[in-house]
Amino acid sequence: MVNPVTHNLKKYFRGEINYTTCPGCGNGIVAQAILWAIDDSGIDFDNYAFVSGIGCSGWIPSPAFNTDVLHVTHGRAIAFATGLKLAAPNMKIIVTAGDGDTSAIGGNHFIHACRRNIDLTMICVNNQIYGMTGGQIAPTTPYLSKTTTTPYGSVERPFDLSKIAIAAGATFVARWTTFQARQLRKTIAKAILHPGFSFVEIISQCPVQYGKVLKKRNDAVAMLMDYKERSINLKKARELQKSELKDKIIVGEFVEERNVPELTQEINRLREEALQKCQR
Amino acid sequence: MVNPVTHNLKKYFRGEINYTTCPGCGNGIVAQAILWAIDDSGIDFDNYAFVSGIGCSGWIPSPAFNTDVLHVTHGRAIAFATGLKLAAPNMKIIVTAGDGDTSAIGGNHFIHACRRNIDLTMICVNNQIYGMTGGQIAPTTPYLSKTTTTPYGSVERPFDLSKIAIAAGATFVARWTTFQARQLRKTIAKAILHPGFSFVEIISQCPVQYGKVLKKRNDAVAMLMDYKERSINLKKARELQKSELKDKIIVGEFVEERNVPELTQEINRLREEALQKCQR
Amino acid sequence: MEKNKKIRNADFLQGNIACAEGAIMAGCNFFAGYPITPASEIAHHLSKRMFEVGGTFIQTEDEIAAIANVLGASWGGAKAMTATSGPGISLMLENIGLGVVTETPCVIVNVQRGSPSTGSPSIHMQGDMLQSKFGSQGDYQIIALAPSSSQEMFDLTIEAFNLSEQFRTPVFILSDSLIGHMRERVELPNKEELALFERRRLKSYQGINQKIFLDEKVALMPVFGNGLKANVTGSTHKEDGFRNVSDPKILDNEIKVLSNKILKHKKEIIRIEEVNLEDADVAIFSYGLSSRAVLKSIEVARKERIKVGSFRPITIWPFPDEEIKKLSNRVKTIIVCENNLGQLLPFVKAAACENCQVIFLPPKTLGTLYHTMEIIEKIKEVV
Amino acid sequence: MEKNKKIRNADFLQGNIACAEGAIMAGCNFFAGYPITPASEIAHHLSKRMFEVGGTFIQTEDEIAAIANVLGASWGGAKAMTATSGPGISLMLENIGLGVVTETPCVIVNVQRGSPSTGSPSIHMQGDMLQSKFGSQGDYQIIALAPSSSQEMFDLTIEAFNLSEQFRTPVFILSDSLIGHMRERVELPNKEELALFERRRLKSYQGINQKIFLDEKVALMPVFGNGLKANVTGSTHKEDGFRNVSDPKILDNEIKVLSNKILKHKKEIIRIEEVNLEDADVAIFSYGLSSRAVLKSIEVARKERIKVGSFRPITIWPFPDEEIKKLSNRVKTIIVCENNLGQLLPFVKAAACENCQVIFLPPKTLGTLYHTMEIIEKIKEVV
Amino acid sequence: MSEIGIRLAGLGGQGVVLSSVIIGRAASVFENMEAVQTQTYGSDMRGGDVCSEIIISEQKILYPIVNYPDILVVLAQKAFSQHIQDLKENRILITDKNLVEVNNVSKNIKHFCGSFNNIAIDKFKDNRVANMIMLGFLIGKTKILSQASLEKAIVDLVPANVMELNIQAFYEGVILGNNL
Amino acid sequence: MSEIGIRLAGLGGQGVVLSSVIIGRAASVFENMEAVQTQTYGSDMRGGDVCSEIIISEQKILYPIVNYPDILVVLAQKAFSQHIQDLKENRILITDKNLVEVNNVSKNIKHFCGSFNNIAIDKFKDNRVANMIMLGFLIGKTKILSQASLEKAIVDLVPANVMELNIQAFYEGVILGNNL
Amino acid sequence: MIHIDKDTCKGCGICIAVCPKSVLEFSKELNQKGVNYPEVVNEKKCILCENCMIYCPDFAVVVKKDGKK
Amino acid sequence: MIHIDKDTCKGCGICIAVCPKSVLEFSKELNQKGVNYPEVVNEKKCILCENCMIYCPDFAVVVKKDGKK
Ligand SMILES: Cc1ncc(C[n+]2csc(CCOP(=O)(O)OP(=O)(O)O)c2C)c(N)n1
Ligand SMILES: Cc1ncc(C[n+]2csc(CCOP(=O)(O)OP(=O)(O)O)c2C)c(N)n1
Ligand code: SF4
Ligand code: SF4
Ligand code: SF4
Ligand code: SF4
Ligand code: SF4
Ligand code: SF4
Ligand SMILES: [Mg+2]
Ligand SMILES: [Mg+2]
Repeated sequence: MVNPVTHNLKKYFRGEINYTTCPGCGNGIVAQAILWAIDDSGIDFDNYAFVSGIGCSGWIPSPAFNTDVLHVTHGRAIAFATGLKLAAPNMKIIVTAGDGDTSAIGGNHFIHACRRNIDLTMICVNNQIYGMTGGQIAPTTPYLSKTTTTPYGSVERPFDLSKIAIAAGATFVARWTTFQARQLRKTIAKAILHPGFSFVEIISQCPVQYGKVLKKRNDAVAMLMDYKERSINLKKARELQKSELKDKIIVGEFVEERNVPELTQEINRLREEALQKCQR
Repeated sequence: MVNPVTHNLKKYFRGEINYTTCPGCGNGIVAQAILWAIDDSGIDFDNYAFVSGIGCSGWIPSPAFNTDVLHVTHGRAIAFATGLKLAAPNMKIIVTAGDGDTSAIGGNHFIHACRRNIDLTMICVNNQIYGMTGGQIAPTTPYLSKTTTTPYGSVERPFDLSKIAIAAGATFVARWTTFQARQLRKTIAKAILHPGFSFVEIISQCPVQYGKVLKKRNDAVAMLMDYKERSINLKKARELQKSELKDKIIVGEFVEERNVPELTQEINRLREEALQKCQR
Repeated sequence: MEKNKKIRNADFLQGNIACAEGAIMAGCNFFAGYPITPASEIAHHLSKRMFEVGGTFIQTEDEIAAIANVLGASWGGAKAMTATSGPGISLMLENIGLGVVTETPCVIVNVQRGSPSTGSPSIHMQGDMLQSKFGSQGDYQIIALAPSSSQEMFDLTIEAFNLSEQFRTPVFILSDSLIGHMRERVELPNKEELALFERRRLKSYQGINQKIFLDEKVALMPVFGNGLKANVTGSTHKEDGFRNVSDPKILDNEIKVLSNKILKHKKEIIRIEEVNLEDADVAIFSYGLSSRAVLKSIEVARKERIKVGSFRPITIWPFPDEEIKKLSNRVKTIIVCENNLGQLLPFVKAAACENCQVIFLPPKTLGTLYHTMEIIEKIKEVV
Repeated sequence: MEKNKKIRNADFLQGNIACAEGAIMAGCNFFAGYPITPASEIAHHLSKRMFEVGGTFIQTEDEIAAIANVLGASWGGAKAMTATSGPGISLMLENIGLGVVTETPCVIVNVQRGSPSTGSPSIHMQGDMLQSKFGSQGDYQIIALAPSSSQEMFDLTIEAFNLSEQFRTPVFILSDSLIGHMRERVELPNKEELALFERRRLKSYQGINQKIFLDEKVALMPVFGNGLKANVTGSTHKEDGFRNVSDPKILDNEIKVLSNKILKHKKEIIRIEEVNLEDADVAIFSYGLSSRAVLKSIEVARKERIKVGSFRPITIWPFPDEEIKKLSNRVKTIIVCENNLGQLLPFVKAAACENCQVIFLPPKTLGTLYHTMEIIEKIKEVV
Repeated sequence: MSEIGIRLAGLGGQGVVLSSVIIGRAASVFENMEAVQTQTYGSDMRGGDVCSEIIISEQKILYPIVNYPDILVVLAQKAFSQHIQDLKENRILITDKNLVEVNNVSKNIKHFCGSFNNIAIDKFKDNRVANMIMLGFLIGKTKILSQASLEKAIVDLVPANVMELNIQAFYEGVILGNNL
Repeated sequence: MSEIGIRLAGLGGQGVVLSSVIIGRAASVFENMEAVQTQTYGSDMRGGDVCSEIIISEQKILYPIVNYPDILVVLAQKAFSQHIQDLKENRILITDKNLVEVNNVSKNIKHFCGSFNNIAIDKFKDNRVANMIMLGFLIGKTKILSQASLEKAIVDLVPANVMELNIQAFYEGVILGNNL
Repeated sequence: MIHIDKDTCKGCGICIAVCPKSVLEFSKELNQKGVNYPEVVNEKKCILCENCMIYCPDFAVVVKKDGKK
Repeated sequence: MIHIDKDTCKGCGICIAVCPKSVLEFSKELNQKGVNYPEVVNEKKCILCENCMIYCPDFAVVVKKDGKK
């Protein structure tokens, strides 16, 4: 290595920092935000486990991060993480998944985790496309987009993932774009400590596949600048009309509810009750 | 048959009207509301098709109703119905499914149908329990309920299905209990004509399995009266505090959006575009 | 300058594209799928072509929905197809079973990849041969075809649609990542030249006990929307579609009739390619792309006057056991070559081993084509 | 009056309950499942018992989540189990494959029902024998045990946990609706008497290239939460867990080592029950509940001095082909009796038919137990 | 003693399965015998026919199904016509006098009946204990198992709040069976 | 003519696959020959190595993989070291003069090289047409297919707006190949 | 007119409960299914509101308004 | 201090775009990956805001504040 100065976050990596993502891919920015948040948390990295789905964003922790990492089937990360958390309730478990992973094939596990309020930190990298498999439409791709599988333009309306998370009962819900990397770091740090299911959605650039759709192919900078322009904080958004919000990305921390029972703690309670009943 | 007078709806049945549901089961009330709505619609029964999942409510149309009926695997009714509707866009397609069918195993298809706004009429019989398989907890069962699989009381919060439907983008969303059988009939009639995905949730008594949970076993009347007491119309509900709404069932037509593009029509548009491009 | 694409009766096509074009030629007008390497190109191509031919393309939320959409569309009258790879097939299996018992014509393309599990998406393997037959719960028959070239991706897709309509049943194409991504010359027939098997539809309502299922000669299909009052269920049912889940005799009848519907028509379904078998002492059993390495080896071996031939089942299921039995009476040895650990081997053995020796040539490296030298060596060892 | 339940060392238990209690005895402390007839009683029972023993029970949103939860919990250190029936297994198959390649111990109970598709939930059938082995994409080995009584539901569930830990792999129990719902006397051992196989855990972090997978002698498991930095993926990987999806040699190695991990330990895994085979001319091959009809028939036939015996594989997978081969050298005929259309028949044939005759006794009515008379007639026909 | 196969047939709600489970438990847990019980439900899941079979034996029981019962207990008319043809000569038939009309039965069949349901209502004010009376009757009549074992099994399997009632009903049946 | 196996190796973005597909199309569609093309990508999906193989023949092509190429085209240094050992004596090697340093190659290998990339930049102001120059060079040099067929295939496979440019580049290459 | 198909009735009692005019009462007799079914005991009070019909889960009640069909 | 690991850089240009003080510019040379990477051209202007670091998707930029580590 030419550069003798090591990155502050290098200690969290399994070896050299060497992402095979495309140039300018937002996944790396998200990876950094996650690791800074972990750095901020003061909790030993060994206490963290990562569960990731299949898709480019699955590669954020796998195999890179130097702690327990479980890289599972497409769409099922949350379900694996649920079992893991239930069996190892003292671990901090972070799930990373793409928008397709989370809301296409994995949509069911997603809403149920929200409902169960199990203490997982879900990082959903929403690049509004299937990156890994070559730019097909995702449930988050805007209406009328021309993707590999919608050559005539998409005819389906996209999900608002944070909105669904809220409706399904998630107790911590936030959204940022990669342009708000600093806020993202803070939010993830909060999400990690939140006692329940936290959903952090990140609108993130895929300059290759979604760049193509936007006719900004390979132009990560243009995409970031676009986020800068279109992002609007939820407090400000509340003051605006629906029409004024067209094409805007509402960002911020939407929900933070702290008095909802968390699943692993509830189960602990059941165990104690059952034990008492047995002993009686 | 002792009674020489035939039921007005008998004409819609494949043979004798002979449900094998338990005494007092709400499914029969729902069945009647559906058929009255169809009667009201004036559309020939042959133009209707039913797709039903597995669960007691799947038996509402299957095999009873004397038109095309497709009784599929647990949780997948909407997905089959989507294919059917796309291939036969002129048919009126009604999906009947239980709460488990819709929101446990079938949750993913449910939210995606909402998003796609495909012209299906979804009748979800929410008896807040797994009826058919013997009274296990459903994603809709209230917190702390003691069911076959939650002997120490459920520790998960239930879904508000209509809320999820709205967040996922459904353009027609309504909820009634079986006690509002008349309103239900009107709503279903509207839903059938609604040009897009319509979701009708019916809180319905399962006196056997959910009756057990409520300690009202086999007492359909008590359950109906309970619905009567707890139902509150959404207009009225809007005026109340959250605490006042505890244990209430908010009923009414929540959403009716008419200017959202419907999937089969959109696809028709694509076909025309494609054809024009080819001919050019 | 004008593009020459459309004026030729031959094209240079990727296997996946040949498959997609074969589907269109066969009259496919519905495709539902979920992206997955190495099958995605089929979806890409059809996402354009379907609309051009007045059909429907939908990218579903997952593979479970894809097969459900396909089966639903088939009941709506469409010729419907999906394409995926092993992980997607695994997810589809429950509903493939429903397709079988509800006798729903459709075509399912499995572009196999390196597996198990997520495996190696771009590596060639023949790992899912038995999954297609035994993956869904219960006893059932399926039809599965194994192409070995772009041309066969095209031709067998048409054949798959024909068989699915003829026997009212799901039909598999078992391709793999190498065939799927390989480009080859494909001759394109005129649609008029083709003998397409169109759906045999029930014409009019025949009363509540109309026989719309469970006929070994294949019942007419009561396509939805025609006032035929079809009564369709994945539960155990009788000829009229009425469910009966308590009487084992009904179950017995359902399973046996559905099985016989295929097995009694094996002759019409099964296609085998035999090369150089007339005088052969040794036959090599192989299928799909592996067979091309085998054929090459035989070409070489024949030059050395070794009496060896190739037996290639184009139809994998129903399994050509009778044909293999006949073969076993003619040759001394059958060498089985598969790009897996011997999935069809027990079936070949069961059919042949009373009459001849059956040996397996395990691939040196799973996921790559046999080197011809490996095969030739084995042949020499045997003769 | 005090209930006598807990003071006895025998109980009268439904098969499903015996299975659940066996799991608890084996140290199972995690159950995830989704209700389905005829397996639900296992969940019902464990929804209470799990908490009593300090474990966890969760009813998941579907079967896909159930198996995912189980595998996740196993990495979290739990002895984990799920129970379902055929439709649920179909949905689990993709992740069962992941369990195999990530070498994740767990137990999967399939209380088979009348199938295919939704079928007949309460009818006894042995329809999913091959699904358990071939249902997920790709080439892999699995361990599967077939109980034939409540006692075996109990005993083999313990055995299943032991094998799953010993070989770090998912293990199937292949029961059916009749066994699951049948009540029988079960002798309950003291936990102290049992030789339980506890998880062989990696004790300390061994560096980035630590060998935590792909050892034919079974690698130690780096259970999560212990600073072991486990690197686990369902993609093709090396001993250290690092993914490599482009080199077929890595895939080849993964598949072959995983396969050998089971196949080279067949002797330790495979259990057969042989009855009256010492002098037999005819052996009847059967398993699960069918074997009890067979044993009854043999009892009768023996009274008529017919030399017939029973060969019952308790282990279905890995398939006991060597044992069958040995058998085929001793008897003149093997009669295969299954409650399906002959799922294991080709495998028996492949193993035996060089040495003896193999015939199949197709069930008169699928879904019901053989009548002893049917079997006796066949025996007489043969001898 | 060789195998005894008992079949109990009636309608849902009559406690047919519970009765057979009590027999099985009595035999297998309290008399150290082998026992196997199976059941089938009628054509649709709700209400309708129920049939439960139980085999008890001192040896290992191989075949778990009762093709030809040694004792057939019938508690509903429909069940009678369904099952009577499986009852061979010299076997025992037990019926509820008021619920089942017995006709066309071979003379060599030993037929006993009692008014289980009526007694339950009249004497115990609860028709749900009719099955206990039947059970007592069966034991009194056939002596296939000891009363003590049955009592213990009932204690184990019946909810605590109705246990006394059930045991009383059981002994009522025993006396009826002994005397009749 | 018996089979000719060509292997093209380089990096993602150099148009290696497109070039081989053009050859395949030219042969199979416009010269009625058989052709088969396969490709592999490097160890990770993004960027990195690309290798495409194409066989053309007048007979049916059985084995679709080129184990030992008759013509090896190398457009990147890494590719050179990866593939050169598969090139047997008397076969043809084509390289980009400026991108690949060729060393230790047997004398019996026929080595030709051109500055495809530099010409593309200098003359056509677009390095994306380097592959067309290479293709023309290959045809000019080996004459395995007619220029006309190649031109037609290019017309079919290249976007309309850059078609002229590509064809010019192709003929630039042909001249280079003919002359060199 | 209220028509009750007594042997289809499962005896849930809903019709009786939802009748605003107490027109219906449980029978003393059991039907084929062995349950008590509703009997019209006060037909005159009936206001033909159809509640009994639309709430019956088993389609066992038919209300016909005179003249109309 | 701004440290750039030039051979890890994929040349996306984000760091250059997000620098508020135009401290960085693309190099003329190509790195091992064949792309232009950022070079510090105006270190004095740098306000150590760390933007270049936290936005770099490839962890190729390190900003160290003096004294601190
Ligand atoms: C069961 C299954 N279906 C499909 C795939 C193929 N596949 C892999 S990643 C992916 C989608 C990727 O999109 P997303 O989740 O948004 O992640 P991204 O690559 O955009 O980060 C798909 C469809 C698979 N691996 N498994
Ligand atoms: C794949 C699969 N899993 C599980 C089942 C078993 N099953 C049948 S219906 C049902 C749930 C029924 O609950 P719900 O959908 O609420 O319908 P209800 O009976 O309450 O109307 C279940 C779990 C099945 N048939 N298929
Ligand atoms: S395809 Fe898109 S999401 Fe995937 S690594 Fe490349 S830029 Fe990132
Ligand atoms: S179990 Fe419940 S939902 Fe099912 S038929 Fe009975 S009462 Fe109705
Ligand atoms: S119609 Fe109305 S008033 Fe008359 S009996 Fe029925 S419910 Fe009562
Ligand atoms: S509502 Fe119907 S089923 Fe219920 S008591 Fe009245 S008539 Fe009978
Ligand atoms: S730290 Fe800030 S000011 Fe300094 S170079 Fe980086 S982005 Fe520019
Ligand atoms: S952000 Fe990183 S990868 Fe991008 S140009 Fe700057 S240093 Fe290079
Ligand atoms: Mg994405
Ligand atoms: Mg329900």
